[in-house]
Amino acid sequence: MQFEAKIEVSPRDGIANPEGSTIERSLPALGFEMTRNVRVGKLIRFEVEAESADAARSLVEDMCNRFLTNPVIEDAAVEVLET
Amino acid sequence: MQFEAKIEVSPRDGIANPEGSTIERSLPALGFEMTRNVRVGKLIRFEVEAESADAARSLVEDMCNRFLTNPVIEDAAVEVLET
Amino acid sequence: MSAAPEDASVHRALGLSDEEYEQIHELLGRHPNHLELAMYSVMWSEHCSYKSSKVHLKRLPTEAPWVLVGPGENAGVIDVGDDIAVAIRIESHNHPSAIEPYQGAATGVGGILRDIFTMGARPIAVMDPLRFGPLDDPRSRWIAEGVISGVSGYGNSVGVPTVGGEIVFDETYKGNPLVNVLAMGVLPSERLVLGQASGVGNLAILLGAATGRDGIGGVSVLASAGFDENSEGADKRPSVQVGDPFEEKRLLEACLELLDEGLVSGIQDLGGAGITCATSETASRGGAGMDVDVSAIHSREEGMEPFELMTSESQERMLAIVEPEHLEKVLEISAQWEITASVIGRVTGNGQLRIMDGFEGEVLAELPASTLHDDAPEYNRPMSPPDDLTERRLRDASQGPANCVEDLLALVCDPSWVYSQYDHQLFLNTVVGPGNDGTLLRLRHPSTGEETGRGLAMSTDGNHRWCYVDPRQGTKMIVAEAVMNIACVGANPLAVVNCLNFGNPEHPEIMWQLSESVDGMSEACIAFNAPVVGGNVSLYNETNAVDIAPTPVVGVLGVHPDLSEPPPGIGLPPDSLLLVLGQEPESDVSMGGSRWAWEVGCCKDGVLPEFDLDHAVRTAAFVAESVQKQRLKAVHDVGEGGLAVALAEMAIRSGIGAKIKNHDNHISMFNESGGRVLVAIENRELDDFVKTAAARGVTAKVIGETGGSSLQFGPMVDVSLESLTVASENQLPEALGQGTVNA
Amino acid sequence: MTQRVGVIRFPGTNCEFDTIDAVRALGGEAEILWHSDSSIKNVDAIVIPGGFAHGDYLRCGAIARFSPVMEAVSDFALAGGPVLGICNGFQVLTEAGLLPGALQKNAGMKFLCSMQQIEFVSTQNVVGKGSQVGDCLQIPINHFEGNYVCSPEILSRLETQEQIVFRYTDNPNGSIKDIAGICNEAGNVVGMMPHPERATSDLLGSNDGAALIQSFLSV
Ligand SMILES: Nc1ncnc2c1ncn2[C@@H]1O[C@H](COP(=O)(O)OP(=O)(O)O)[C@@H](O)[C@H]1O
Ligand SMILES: [Mg+2]
Repeated sequence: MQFEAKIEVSPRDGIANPEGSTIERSLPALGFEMTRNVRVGKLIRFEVEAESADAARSLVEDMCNRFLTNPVIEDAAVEVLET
Repeated sequence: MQFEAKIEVSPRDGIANPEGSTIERSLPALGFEMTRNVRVGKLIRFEVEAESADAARSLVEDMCNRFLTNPVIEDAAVEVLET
Repeated sequence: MSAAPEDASVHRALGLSDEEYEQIHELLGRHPNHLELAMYSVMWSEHCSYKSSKVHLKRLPTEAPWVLVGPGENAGVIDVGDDIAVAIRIESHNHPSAIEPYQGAATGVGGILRDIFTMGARPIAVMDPLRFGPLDDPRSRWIAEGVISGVSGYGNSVGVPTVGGEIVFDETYKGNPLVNVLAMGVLPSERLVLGQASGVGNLAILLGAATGRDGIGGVSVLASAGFDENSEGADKRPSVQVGDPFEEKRLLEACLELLDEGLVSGIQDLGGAGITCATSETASRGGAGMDVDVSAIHSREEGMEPFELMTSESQERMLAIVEPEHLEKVLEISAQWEITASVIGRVTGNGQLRIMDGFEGEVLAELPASTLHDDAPEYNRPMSPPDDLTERRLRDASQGPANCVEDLLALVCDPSWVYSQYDHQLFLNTVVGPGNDGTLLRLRHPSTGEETGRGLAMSTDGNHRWCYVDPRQGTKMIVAEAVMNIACVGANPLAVVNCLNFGNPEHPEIMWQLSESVDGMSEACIAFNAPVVGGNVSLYNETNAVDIAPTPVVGVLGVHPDLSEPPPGIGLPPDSLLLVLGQEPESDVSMGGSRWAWEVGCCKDGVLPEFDLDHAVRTAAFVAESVQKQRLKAVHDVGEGGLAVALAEMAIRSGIGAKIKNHDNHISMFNESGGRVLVAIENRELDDFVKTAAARGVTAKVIGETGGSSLQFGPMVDVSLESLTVASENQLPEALGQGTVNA
Repeated sequence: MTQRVGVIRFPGTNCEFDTIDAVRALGGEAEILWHSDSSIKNVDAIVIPGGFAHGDYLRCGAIARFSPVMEAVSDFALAGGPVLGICNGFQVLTEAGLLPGALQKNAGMKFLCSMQQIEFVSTQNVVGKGSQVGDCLQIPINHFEGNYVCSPEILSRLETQEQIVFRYTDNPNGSIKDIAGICNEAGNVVGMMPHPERATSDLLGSNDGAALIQSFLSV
């Protein structure tokens, strides 16, 4: 079966997020004053072939842990949808 | 009111996504052969203060178009949740 | 292969005029089909065919005994001795950068690098002359930041150091930035390869990235059309290309390895007009023809039409011409570098370019390969000076509120915010990097790495103010400035490349500017004995029908004959004498075209100061000689902002000030009389130095001495180094890096 | 002193020949080790040089660390062999788990290429021989992701076990505790963001990197 995997990679709590802070710092100058706590992460999507939704999910989680994220600085949220 | 904005930025269809293709090329060597069409985008989250959900949404969309993305090459999906 | 006479809207939409269509009709002896029409339209575009500028470019001097390859190939190549050849080229990526600054600049760097390794050279340096709208315009800031990150992001990653450039902000570039990129590479002289296909039966192999729909029609739509507020937008957007420096790096290594192993007989990069250009150019240069199988092209998307495959400008691709017996080895090296390689063409003997669906399949297009280039139209467009030229020249540019201290503080600007984002040290060659006058690199043998004890120097220079006031003399002065910059690091010039950034060629005054500029460049290049070995023309630089000020940009390459010691640098030494070398400004020197007049005085007209080209030639030679003989303690040429800005830069660098006699009014401080160089020498050297200068026919005048913690002009003008340093360092960081909006 | 140094080349690496030049100029021998080979050919020491292995896509070093050669490098390191990761090489070593922590984007969100002063914090490692704690060196940096981060536990271990090798005297990138380079517990694996190979000639502005490479060649 075909699944669509979507992985949200976010900076871990407590780890500085230079990208987010830089955006946040520049917002007031651009007239966006009402925003706070900007965090920038990554969004990874792909199609995956697996026997079942469970199998797809565990495959994607394995990819996440071994390769797609670095647990020292990142957290991941995995979503797998049948297509 | 306080809202949580979440923006998914993805490369527009038809635009090359070198990062995604490079990841895709390296997956088989790691034993992940069943994946295709890898695309990497950005995930931006922040808190925003606005009068209403509509106001928050239009503020965030404005930020997206003018600042956070370049609509020429990127698509953005905006989500705004009350917190 | 016949096609019905078609309705004129098709060729017009493709940017071909009715006359051009008629010419194609005649060349083929029949009506072209849509694929053929698309191929002519991209190849006959201004960008690919130089149809408006060709007649003028012919007047440039292009020959010297050391020129191995002049204009017309992918890059110019010169012999620098010790069996080393240097390939150099400059190109513009102005229009793409206006729409997507990061990718526009990134793909500009990628494109110019391919021009260099196409010649068999390993690229070892990039330079990026950049011009943007004013810093107080948010969109201009957005463009500037995107472009700078694009150069940094692509150049650093592909692994070629960016060793110099320019950064200029002016109203004239609002909406139409100029993003020029120069690249230089070295190769063993014997390995020079040309982009040609010969040998019937040889294979054309497409290497690198998959072909996508990006950049379809980019040549005619993106590169040759001006912008106005309405058309800038949705319809052009899908044409943006995304650069992949990692693909380019692997492609570069793979191609150099193929050349090292002697496996290719011709090689050509894919740039404007994509596969159409590469296949027809290689074939017609080699006097051959080619069959191209569109179905063999590896593509990124499904269902691409032949015309899309043939005109796509997808980045990071090369075409190699290979004898069949080398095919296997070529595929092996490609695989090692993870480069996709497809055999897409076969060299034929009949001079025809045939596009086919399978080598035995249907013929989709057939035309004489050479007609795409050699028969491209050539226009001698009408030209005339602007109507108000005489009037403009009568205006006095020296008027305005002059406060010498404040003006000086406003005119100093440290560009390190830009170049500190560029790797400028890779390959361990950079003796003098960005932030000085010329860049100076160690010259080492490309295959053995052996040092020659000599150096390669480069500088890029342009000046739209001078060229707006007087395109002919202004261009002479920028060539002189570029040469003076490399003289300051001890080098003598060998060759020039140029990028002619002008407005709409359908405006007669633009063609006049271009023609004048070419003549000025010719005269200066002849005087400096530095032929033009390559260049690029970018026209239609306009926003809402307003043309940019004429902006020819030149890059000069030279050699330092004995690099045992680094040059003295620009920093002022303590307790020394300061001299100005070169032509002395007339007593009533004009401020026309000066930065002071444009940015402080607010008069853009007038005339340029008198300029003595021969004196500049002698001065450059004397400066280079003095640096080589290590007789100077500091040296810096005088350019934009005149004497005062040059001195300020020298003082800021070392933290040592100076006392200047006289020169205490805005005219003598900020005039931009050309061909001058500031030098510091020890007191006891004075007599001998002035004598040598005189013997070389160079005027040398003591103007003051170094020391102290401020810069003083006469008794009245006194600026502390601290305030100068703060003003200079803060200019860019205060404006850039603070967040920008794209609208 | 005829150390044979293996210099790893991934697709996208770009400082491999500079590193070789510097090693040779200081009397060592050097050869390229290709990333897809699984052997390190009996070299005496390994440098993972700077550059953009695999384009730095996903994360710097994330793809490179799966290259076949890295298994051999890991075995070599665990057996006590000298390994130096410079810039991108440092990033690869953290991704491979041979050094703790991670390198993220510079605090200023800009690539930085500039001369930087660094100070020796510990010399109990393969680049410290002949140097003193407190020695200051002028060595260029050239990176976008040089901002070292780690958990508080790891940080205190780095501090108590003298695993911080260098710190910046003027922190350019936001790195925690100004860290410019660290080593493993045994001191045989060092990762540093500054490029010592770029500081091996007065003509190029500094010769301070020579001491580090010399030390590396003599262990
Ligand atoms: N965009 C840029 N990229 C790299 N280096 C730059 C850039 N802009 C300016 N520089 C460097 O800053 C120095 C000063 O630039 P500029 O004032 O244009 O020099 P000059 O007036 O001597 O031609 C030069 O060394 C130049 O190479
Ligand atoms: Mg200069």
